[in-house]
Amino acid sequence: MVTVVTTPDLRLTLYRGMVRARYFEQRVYDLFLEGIVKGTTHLGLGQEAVAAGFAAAMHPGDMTFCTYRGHNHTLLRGAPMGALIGEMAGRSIGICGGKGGSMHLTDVPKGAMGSYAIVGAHLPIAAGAAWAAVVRKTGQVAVCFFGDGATNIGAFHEALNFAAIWRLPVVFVCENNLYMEYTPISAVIPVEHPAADRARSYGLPPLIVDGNDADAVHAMATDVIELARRGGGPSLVEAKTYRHKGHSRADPGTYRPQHEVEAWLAYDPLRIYRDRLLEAGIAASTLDQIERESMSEVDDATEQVRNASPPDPATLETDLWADGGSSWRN
Amino acid sequence: MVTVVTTPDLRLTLYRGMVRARYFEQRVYDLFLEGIVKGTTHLGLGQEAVAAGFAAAMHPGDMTFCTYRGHNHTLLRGAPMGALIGEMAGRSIGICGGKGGSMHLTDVPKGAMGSYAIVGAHLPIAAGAAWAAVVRKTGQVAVCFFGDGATNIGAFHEALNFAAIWRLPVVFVCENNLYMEYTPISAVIPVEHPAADRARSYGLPPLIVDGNDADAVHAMATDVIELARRGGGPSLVEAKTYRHKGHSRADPGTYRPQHEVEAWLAYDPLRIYRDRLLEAGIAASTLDQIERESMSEVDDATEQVRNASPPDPATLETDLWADGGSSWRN
Amino acid sequence: MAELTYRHAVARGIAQEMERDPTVVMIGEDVAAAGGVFKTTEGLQARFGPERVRDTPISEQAITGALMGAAMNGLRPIGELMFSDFLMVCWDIVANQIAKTRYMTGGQVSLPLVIRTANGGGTRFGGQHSQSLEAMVMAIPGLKVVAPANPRDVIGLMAAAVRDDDPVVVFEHKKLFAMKQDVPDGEIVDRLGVATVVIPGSDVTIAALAAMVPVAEEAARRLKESGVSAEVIDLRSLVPLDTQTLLGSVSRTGRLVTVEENPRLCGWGAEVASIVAEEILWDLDGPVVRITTPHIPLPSSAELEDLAIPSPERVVEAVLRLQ
Amino acid sequence: MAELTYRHAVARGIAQEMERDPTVVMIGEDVAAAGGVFKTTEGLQARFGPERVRDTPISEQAITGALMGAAMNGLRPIGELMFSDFLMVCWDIVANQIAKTRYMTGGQVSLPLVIRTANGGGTRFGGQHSQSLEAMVMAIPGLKVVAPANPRDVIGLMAAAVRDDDPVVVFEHKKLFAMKQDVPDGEIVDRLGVATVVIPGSDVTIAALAAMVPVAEEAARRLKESGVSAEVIDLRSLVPLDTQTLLGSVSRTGRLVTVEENPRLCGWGAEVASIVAEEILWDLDGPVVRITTPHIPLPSSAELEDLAIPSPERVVEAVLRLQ
Ligand SMILES: Cc1ncc(C[n+]2csc(CCOP(=O)(O)OP(=O)(O)O)c2C)c(N)n1
Ligand SMILES: Cc1ncc(C[n+]2csc(CCOP(=O)(O)OP(=O)(O)O)c2C)c(N)n1
Ligand SMILES: [Mg+2]
Ligand SMILES: [Mg+2]
Repeated sequence: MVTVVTTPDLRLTLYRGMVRARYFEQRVYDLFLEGIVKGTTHLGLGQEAVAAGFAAAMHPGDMTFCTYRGHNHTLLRGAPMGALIGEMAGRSIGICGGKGGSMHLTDVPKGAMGSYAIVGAHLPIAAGAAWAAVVRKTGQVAVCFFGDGATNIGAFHEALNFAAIWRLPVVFVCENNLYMEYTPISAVIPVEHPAADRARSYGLPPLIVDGNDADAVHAMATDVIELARRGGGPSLVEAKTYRHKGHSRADPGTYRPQHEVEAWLAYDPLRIYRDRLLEAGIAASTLDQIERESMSEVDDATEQVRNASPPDPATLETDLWADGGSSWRN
Repeated sequence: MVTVVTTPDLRLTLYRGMVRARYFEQRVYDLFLEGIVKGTTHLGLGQEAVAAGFAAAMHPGDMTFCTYRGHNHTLLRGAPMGALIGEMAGRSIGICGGKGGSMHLTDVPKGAMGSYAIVGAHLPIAAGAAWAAVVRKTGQVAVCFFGDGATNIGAFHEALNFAAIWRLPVVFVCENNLYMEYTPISAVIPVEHPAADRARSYGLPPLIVDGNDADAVHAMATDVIELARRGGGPSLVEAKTYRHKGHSRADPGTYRPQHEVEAWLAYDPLRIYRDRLLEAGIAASTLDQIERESMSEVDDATEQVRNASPPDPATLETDLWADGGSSWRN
Repeated sequence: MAELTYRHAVARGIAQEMERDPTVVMIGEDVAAAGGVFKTTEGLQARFGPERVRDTPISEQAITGALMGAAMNGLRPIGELMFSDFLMVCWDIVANQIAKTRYMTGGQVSLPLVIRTANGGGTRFGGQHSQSLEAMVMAIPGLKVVAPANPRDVIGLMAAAVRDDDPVVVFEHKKLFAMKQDVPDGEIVDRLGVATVVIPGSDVTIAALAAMVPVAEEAARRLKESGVSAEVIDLRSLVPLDTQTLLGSVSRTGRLVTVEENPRLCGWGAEVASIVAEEILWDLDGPVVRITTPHIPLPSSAELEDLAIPSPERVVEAVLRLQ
Repeated sequence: MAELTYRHAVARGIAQEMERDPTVVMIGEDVAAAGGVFKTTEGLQARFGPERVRDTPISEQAITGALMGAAMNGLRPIGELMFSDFLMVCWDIVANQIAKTRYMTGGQVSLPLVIRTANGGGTRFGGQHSQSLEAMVMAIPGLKVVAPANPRDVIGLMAAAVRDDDPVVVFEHKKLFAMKQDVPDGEIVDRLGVATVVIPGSDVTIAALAAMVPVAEEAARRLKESGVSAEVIDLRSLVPLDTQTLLGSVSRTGRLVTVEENPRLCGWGAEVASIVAEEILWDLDGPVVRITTPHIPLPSSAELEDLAIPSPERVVEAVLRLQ
């Protein structure tokens, strides 16, 4: 069922997406070590092909739901980089005004419908957004990203069943990076594939894709998104990938065997895609330019953040309610 | 894998179990209409073969976890009938002192470890009890009964996965009676068998048994319980059955097609088993005697309840804590 | 004007809003074909069709998650949780997601949704089907809470909840389903956050909610016979809370008794009592008394349950002790 | 006597009990091989073996359900919920099952289990990883609640929790993990339900818990400079609650200020304030003041979060206004 990607434009879009996500998150890491990004941060470094492949297959109006490890998804739907880093740094320019932080990046106008920090919680929410698309006949599709560890929580099961019986236009994407925080997923499931081996429970076919191969991801994404848009119901996709860094903050990730880390670093989605594009005859200078542009976007965003003020103290008690305030009494 | 049942003793045990459960619950229904049993009551009339088959396969010390529709399971593990009806009637002789009611029948000394009224909640609890059996090397097995509707709740999924990876000695038994309260299970799942079609998600084989055939249930029960006891891990069994009455209280069950109800009434587990025993050469008088004895047990229990006092008002504030009281301050 | 039960008022309130606004939809377990286990949603599916009134699996996280996602994307969904006790099964979705998302996204996300649920005791259902959980919801920033005490208010507060752009939990009290009242014809819409003085008085303020309102009223009638003039306030809405009506009354009467069905600790009575002790302490002529159930789960036995839930006798006795 | 961090006190407290009683076991996400995400359980698996200290899937209902089932069947299990916010994911198991089962079975079932969890804000983690949920647990009949404010108490209260025959939720405060203190060698065991007067005083009683204890202490020190003698009480345990120490103090000082990290409505401060307003109203020389976070989820921005959480300045200001 895989659609072959052909257009060079699309391939450059995929490459640009991955490069932007990579540079952006590397900078976030540096800024965390510098103490500018505060609290915590969960990087998707190494997982960029999933974000780029899906983002390129989505239409404007489609809805992305992701986890705390969703900086890249939010960025690639179009959220401005300065506002994303600003949010992680708790500055006034933050996309959520500094109230959400790294785990709650959201850009509703761009269809980035939130990053959720409770494992599994956003799966039923994504299903609900897809349900509204059906009722309102908007033609939107919801795409919901989550980790391998999320497949063992109750909300996963409820959401999959619910989406399946109502045939909702939602695509559930498990980014299987082999680890939860520090514990390997293989230690806590009795099957091989945390998502794909559960698909039949919901009347769905098991779908596995190489999550480090942007073309393969994009082809899979196109198929399942179009299936959903046509009324064919939900899909559950398992994308095999790996995070280059630890789980969060400065976790060195020492619980992972050296050889495993090395093998995956060698199978870097950016590196393999760059080689593939070169082989396909795309000029190195074109790719260099994408990289330069991405780096200057990151630098600009960083500058914005460095210059940004903290949030106005008055905003502490705004936006609990639709009236803009947080009053609970008269 | 089905073990053939041979001994006539066992068959009489199964028959007696079903008859006792049947007469007992019919009486509960009458007492509900009379206003003696209060609140609500969820009868397992028609589902007795599951209770009898499993109870006969369990050892003393094994642990039963069931739902609000678990009067029969609690009875057949050995709980005294008067104390069960007394509990439903809110009398002082109630097995929980009148504090639990029909949905929480429990007899710990008999291994009836509770009836749970929140759909699905007892599955992880049963897994936990089985885990303690492993750690303490007691050789106990936990058997956990639940309905078809429970297979769509998060706790089902979490418990099955947890029990599977830790290879816990717990048997999960789905009594698939085709309906939740008023909605058919087929309307809310995308697969045919609510439990069996989910077993593979947990690395378990799909097991289906005719829940109205006491011999078949007993054979299946023996196999999965012994597997668990030997360290072979959990099982998930789907027993197909039907409730003769509505969901609870006086629900007439009109949401079920007439022909379906009639077909299942004709396939009454007691009737078919009685016929089978007669065919196998067991004397009608033997069966008649079981029935008479059961009826007089029910009559005795009813008398106890009619004569019982309400709970001592002082018990309102006892037994919240292990010290016997409910004080939260000094 | 026609006589209406509390139960039927639920369906009428929902129908009023579904009629008016095509984005209002309703889901829940057994709510559609069967009309709800408490028969509060009868006729709605027939009237508004199977797409707008729909049965769900037993998946409270999926139900509440669906409400949230749908509310983000242009609907005004209503979801039923059959018993309020089941809020606990989906508490993360309700309290961590629905409640916090507008604030955490800096106001980007609106969640105009309603969770309706059957609350409270007195039905001999035991500890897992009898809880009064309005204070648990009140304690979560980002959730609004109403609990109507009569058929008219069911309609008015339901309409207010549906029209509100924030998430509202509507507690329908099981003991009140059979209550009848003459209710005006035509549209009924209330504002959230307005308490009602149901019996005016001058000696003591009795604040109550839902099924405790009739208890407080009965107590006030009996107190009158003893020469005590009790003012009974039906709070109706816990968030927003009508502290003006409440504090005004207590300032006048100098005494406050709260009547709650929930267990002792950290209920709405504690909140109300604390507000009084902080803001109008010097207006008090006597201690603030909270009447609650003991700090226990509700027992199922009729005799024990009746002992546990506040009764007019207990209210009368508490007030008389104050005089 | 040796210097110990709050973080290491957790492991020491658990080890003390596991050493003593072979039925004590511990489970949770990343608690075993990795030693916990807050490094509070380091070394325990190596010392007590993989059967007694075990990693779980991300399945909080399975974790807490397992604790309950195991406690029914002869173990004294300890379970970690990585963040207290995750109590909401398994709230049904905790609040409907674990809390109610002894009572509902007429005392047949004992549940000697401990749920440990990292609580509270100040770490810039945002609204779903910063909550102070001790009052949510306090409100449920059948659950005991402790929240230690220093390393010594971590050990003593952990031991008391493990030895208690009822379910106890132990709130470990994230902001305190790095706190150091000289702690005596050898076994440390406390009783539940005993508050400590950490600073004696005569003008006002300040009641605090966990990370708010150092805040209250700092406020008391500053107040001393302004000539106000504040008594600071570390409640330590919310259920059981040491009302004797509390009421005794307030009766003496005539003034009460509670310092809570949780949002405004229905917190433990409301309970404490209400008890005072009911039982010793005439001893009060001024209004009862509750200091809480505003009624909002905690924001992640450092500046906003610091504004939200009660500070010594706010406590000082409130007390001075009372004088
Ligand atoms: C319900 C819940 N339990 C635990 C956590 C703590 N936690 C945050 S991320 C994480 C690991 C998640 O692993 P996975 O789903 O594989 O996603 P990944 O981080 O690898 O992208 C855990 C346990 C949480 N946030 N929510
Ligand atoms: C979490 C939860 N949701 C809903 C209910 C209300 N409820 C009680 S029984 C029931 C139907 C259960 O159906 P099934 O699991 O098939 O069991 P059966 O009653 O048929 O034995 C429902 C919805 C509940 N008790 N718990
Ligand atoms: Mg992972
Ligand atoms: Mg069923």
